[in-house]
Amino acid sequence: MAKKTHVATTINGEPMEFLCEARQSLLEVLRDNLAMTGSKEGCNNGNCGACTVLLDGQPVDSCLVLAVEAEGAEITTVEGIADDSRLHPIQQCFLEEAALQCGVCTPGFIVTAKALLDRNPTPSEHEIRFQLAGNLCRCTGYDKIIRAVQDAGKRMAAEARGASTTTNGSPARQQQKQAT
Amino acid sequence: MATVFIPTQWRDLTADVESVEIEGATLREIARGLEARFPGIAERLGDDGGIAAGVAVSIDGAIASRGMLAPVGPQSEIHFLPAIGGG
Amino acid sequence: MKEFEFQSATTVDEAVSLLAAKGDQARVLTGGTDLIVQLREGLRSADLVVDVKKIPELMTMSFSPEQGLRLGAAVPCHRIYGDKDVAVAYPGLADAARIIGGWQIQSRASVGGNLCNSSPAADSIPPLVVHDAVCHLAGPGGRRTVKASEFCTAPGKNVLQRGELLVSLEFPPPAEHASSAYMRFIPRNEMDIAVVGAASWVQLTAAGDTIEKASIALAAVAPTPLAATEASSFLAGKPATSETFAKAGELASQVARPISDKRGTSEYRKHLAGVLTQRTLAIAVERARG
Amino acid sequence: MAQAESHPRKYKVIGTRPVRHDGADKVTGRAIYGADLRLNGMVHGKILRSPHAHAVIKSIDTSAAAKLPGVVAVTTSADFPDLQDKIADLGEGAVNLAHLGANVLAHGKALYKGHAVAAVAATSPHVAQEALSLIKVEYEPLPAVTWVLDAMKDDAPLLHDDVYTKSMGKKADKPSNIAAHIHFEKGDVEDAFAGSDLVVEREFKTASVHQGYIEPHVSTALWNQDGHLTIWTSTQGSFTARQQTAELLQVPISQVTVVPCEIGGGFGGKIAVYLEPVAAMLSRKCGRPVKMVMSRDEVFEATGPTPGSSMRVKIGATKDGKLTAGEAWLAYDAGAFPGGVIGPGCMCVFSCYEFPAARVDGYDVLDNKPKTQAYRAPGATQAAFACESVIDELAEKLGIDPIEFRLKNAAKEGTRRVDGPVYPRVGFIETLEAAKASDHWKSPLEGKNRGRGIASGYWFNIGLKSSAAANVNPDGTVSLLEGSTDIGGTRTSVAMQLAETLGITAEAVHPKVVDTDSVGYTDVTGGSRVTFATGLAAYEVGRDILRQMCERAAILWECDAAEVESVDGEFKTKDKRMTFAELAGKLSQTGGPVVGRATVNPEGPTNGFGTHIVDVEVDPDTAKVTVLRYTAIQDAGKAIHPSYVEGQMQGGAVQGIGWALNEEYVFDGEGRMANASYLDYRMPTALDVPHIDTIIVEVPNPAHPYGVRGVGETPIVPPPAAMAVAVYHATGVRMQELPMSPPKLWAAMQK
Repeated sequence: MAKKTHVATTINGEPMEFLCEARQSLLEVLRDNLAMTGSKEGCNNGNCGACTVLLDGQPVDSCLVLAVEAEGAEITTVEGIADDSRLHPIQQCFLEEAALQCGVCTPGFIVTAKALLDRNPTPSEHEIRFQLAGNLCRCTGYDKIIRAVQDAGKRMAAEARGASTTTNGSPARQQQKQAT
Repeated sequence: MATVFIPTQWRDLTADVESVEIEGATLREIARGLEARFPGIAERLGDDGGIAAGVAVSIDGAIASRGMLAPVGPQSEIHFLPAIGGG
Repeated sequence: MKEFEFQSATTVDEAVSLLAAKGDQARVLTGGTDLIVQLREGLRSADLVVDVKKIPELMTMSFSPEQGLRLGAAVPCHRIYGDKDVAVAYPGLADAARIIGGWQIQSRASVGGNLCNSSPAADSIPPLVVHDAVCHLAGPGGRRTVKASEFCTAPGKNVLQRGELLVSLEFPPPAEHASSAYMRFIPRNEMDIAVVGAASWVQLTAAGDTIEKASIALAAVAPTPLAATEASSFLAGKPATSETFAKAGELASQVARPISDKRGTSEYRKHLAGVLTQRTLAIAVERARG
Repeated sequence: MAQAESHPRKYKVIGTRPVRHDGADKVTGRAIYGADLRLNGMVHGKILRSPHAHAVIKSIDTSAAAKLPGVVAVTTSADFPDLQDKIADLGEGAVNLAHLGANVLAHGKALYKGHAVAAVAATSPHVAQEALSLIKVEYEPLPAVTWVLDAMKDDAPLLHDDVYTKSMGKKADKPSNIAAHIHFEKGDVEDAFAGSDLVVEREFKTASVHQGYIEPHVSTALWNQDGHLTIWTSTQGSFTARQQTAELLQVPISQVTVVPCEIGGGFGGKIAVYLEPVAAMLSRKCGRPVKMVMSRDEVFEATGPTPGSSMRVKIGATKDGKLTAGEAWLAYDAGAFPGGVIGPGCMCVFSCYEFPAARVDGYDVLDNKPKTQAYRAPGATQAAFACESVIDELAEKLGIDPIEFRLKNAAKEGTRRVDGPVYPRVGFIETLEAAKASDHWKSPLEGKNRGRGIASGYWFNIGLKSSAAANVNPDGTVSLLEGSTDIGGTRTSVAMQLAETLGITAEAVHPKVVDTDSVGYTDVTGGSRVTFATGLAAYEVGRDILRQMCERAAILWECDAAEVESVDGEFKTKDKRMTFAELAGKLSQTGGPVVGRATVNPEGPTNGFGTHIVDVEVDPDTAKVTVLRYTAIQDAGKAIHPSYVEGQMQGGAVQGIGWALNEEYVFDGEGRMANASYLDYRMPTALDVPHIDTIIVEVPNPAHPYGVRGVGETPIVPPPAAMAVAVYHATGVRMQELPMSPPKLWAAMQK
């Protein structure tokens, strides 16, 4: 048996420990050791983005990160994007705007889009295309993905404005939760 | 009688006849009629009572799904085509 | 992937002694975007992988207009173009950092790693060459420096000796009326390896109409990144016009000695070397004028 | 009961855009794709592949691999039954099982780089990978051939000594790499060319391209100790996967269950089995579930691609723009085994136009590439590139607007195709009219180095068999079981047709794609057939349910069933009415549950035409092509879920743009693929394309109750031709080769 290393990390806000071999990628450990199969393997060499996760807030191809490198890191995967009771606006827009067909690239797009919109909720079409160029989609021709990301950004900005002008748990916020 | 269009690659058996009128209520009967007029054609069309791999039969523009049991109407138009699939 | 041992070093000395002990079966891990692929595909092998991202010196990026830039060898690309001052002072470097892979790759890949991978097509090496960057190496025998232009020796090969580690890259302070640009040609708009890459650095006279000094370097036209010295020296004292750029492009094209492969033909690459030289000169001049 | 209205004028569900039923699972990462499956005791299989493009396999020694700790099973083709000359009808077409088996694991000869030679199962994928390096294979390399015209030469390396050229059932007398010759002829072609005012003849070639689905092939098999084999897989057709696997293993079909997992794209490339029989054999040997996942390079080197081609097209016309004659000579490679996609290529090459006389010759040619597979409108894209390029050149030389030229000659109801059949009502003219009226076509294109291109394309809808069943739940919802694996939202487009039929909402139908034991036989998700044929099955299921529910209402109302009518989700007699949900809640009082079922095998031909317009700009120095604007127009018959129809049009257009510009298999001197990665295969990224505007034309299909025409495939047909025309207008160079990659276009521009 190959030697295993103990790694302590935080995944989607929860402290998580695992044992892994040095040669195992973060993607492999997420999927095989931790049963978090939302991150997909499309190429295993950093050219498709289907395995994108946030590592300390930065989008990375988890196939190109050794799991042992995650010691002490904060990781966000597609499983950690939605709230307990509702989808994230990006996920909601992907559904409403039919921005997925087979859906296997979708987790990667959603995670990268979140990284983008968290930094800039109103990116131009070109900015979205540029920042999402590391994520390949073969089904949609990208059209609806770009539109969904753009619309999600607008919703996020509106929600942020709403949150800053109403107190937490206000009726407006409650209603919005129910509506989605 | 149904009109049967002979594929160009079978016309070596039909002395270049391009289409014929054949009586028959099913494709099997049409095939028998064809074989009677142009010996050897049945072997090209099929084997063991079925339609040969790679050959599709179009009856009135529809691809026959019942093989040799496909019904043929009195005014039907029959073509033999390469079988196709899709992506 | 074959089994290997993983160590995370926290000091340069620790990394050097780990590397020295295993020799050519030890590999340095920075962003991993080349190394992990190579290990997985059996293109390189390793018994030991040494992560150097916990060594502060390798993760530090410090810049001042007086001192210039000290870039830790493991600093990921996104930090380079994400730092306004650095991006303005070394625009050719920022150009390259912004187009290495996609965003996910830029979160991990470092210029130091790009240099040590020593691909002839590496995007960041021509900017290092035209910016006169100096490599600071640490090894069992102590520290030494090597000019970035002399670092690569053959495809995938470089001057690093057994146990030696690239610690940082040092860039001279930005000069007055000077700027740079990097461009590459790829068939798509992202996510490709350069068919040809070109970096230009120019310093103009105060009036901004004449080139005082220039430096041009090319990628993917020779076994190692190539300084186009004829074109560079030709430019000194010439008016900063499109005619001048075109002539420099011709000279750059002449020194290119590319191969034909899946990414382009030799003839096409020679042609592109000229086109990209012209284009990067025009951008660098534009930027130098402010 | 009253007849359900077969053409309701106003639809309630059809034409709306509900959120897809499987959507939440797919945006949260919960959906289970093939690779996401985990079973207790599962081990991992890997395949050893040939490093040579063509070689005799003299021996395989697996003993050292078998001894590696962690290895639980090893297999080669020697473990499989001998299948000489068996032909199996797989619904979508017949297949020679010996060839299929030899593709799955090589028999005596490796026929392409990446051809599977042996397989190992081990406790981890890494151990399995290590074990592969311990298998000793002795090869005797043979000369390889990867270009279709080279493979047709008399002195070409022969791939098989038992393949003879077949011509519609007629077999040649000596072995050849030319596996089939197809010939169609209509009218007196020579005479017709002689009577033409203008004839244009051009030669074209295209490279092999891959379907490029993001999810690699994956299968998990468990050969249980009771002899039952269960396969979880990513497939376009669970029933065809079951049949192929059963045939290759020579076990009864009832002994195999195929459970379709979510599928990450297919485009025609996930119909043939690759891993399923191998995983099954490994599982039989080790008694544990065996999971096998291909790496991306394996996907490129051992699956797909679609053919490279050499084509010659000659077309004549009169001065006033009427087509007189056509002649096409098409050679497509089939890869290592016969049965490429030349048939539909021949049927589609002239299918957009009315030709008084025409002749088509097509050749299915073996060479040392992976066995070619269908790719979205298989064979039609290459043919359209050739035909549409010549059509554009004719229009230009005649001084006629390209849309007007097409309108003068457009195929329409009654047009006799070159291959014989006559078109029913089709919508080609309507797509041309929509193109003419589009904002894109009416907006002038300004600027240097820019050009606009237009081209049209055609694809069939195959019918084939679909089954479905549905249970009415007491709360008024309906659970729909279907067998069509859902690649692009078809659960929803099928469920919507059931909802429309029942008069309930799309959300009130809960569609599930189930395994081969749980629904009637259903053919592949392909041939643009699911929304058409499985949708028809859902409609029939709905009719069956309504008939039964009318009977139940009659029981409740103590009247005759014939007095009960069902309209818009209500059941009524002259004086009583009840909603679908109300009646559903009372089913237990009237005899128990209602289950609707249907199986269909529509033969009615449907045909999809599309016309695309594209603007490009070509960098005069680098020859790089930038797509500025794109509009895709297509006859969808009736768009069930317009967003997913648009999605098909947009996705197909972008695949076509990739085919036009950069995608290709590059081979080295020894016939090995040199660019087997996404990095160097270069599919379009988000940054490489603009928004793809869509115009859906609706000319209802007379053979479907809601007028559906399948839309999946046609959108990939026009783009390469449209792009080539646009590049011509930007540069003055007519490219007759795909891809029009920068080095090739630049070289052409230098001439």
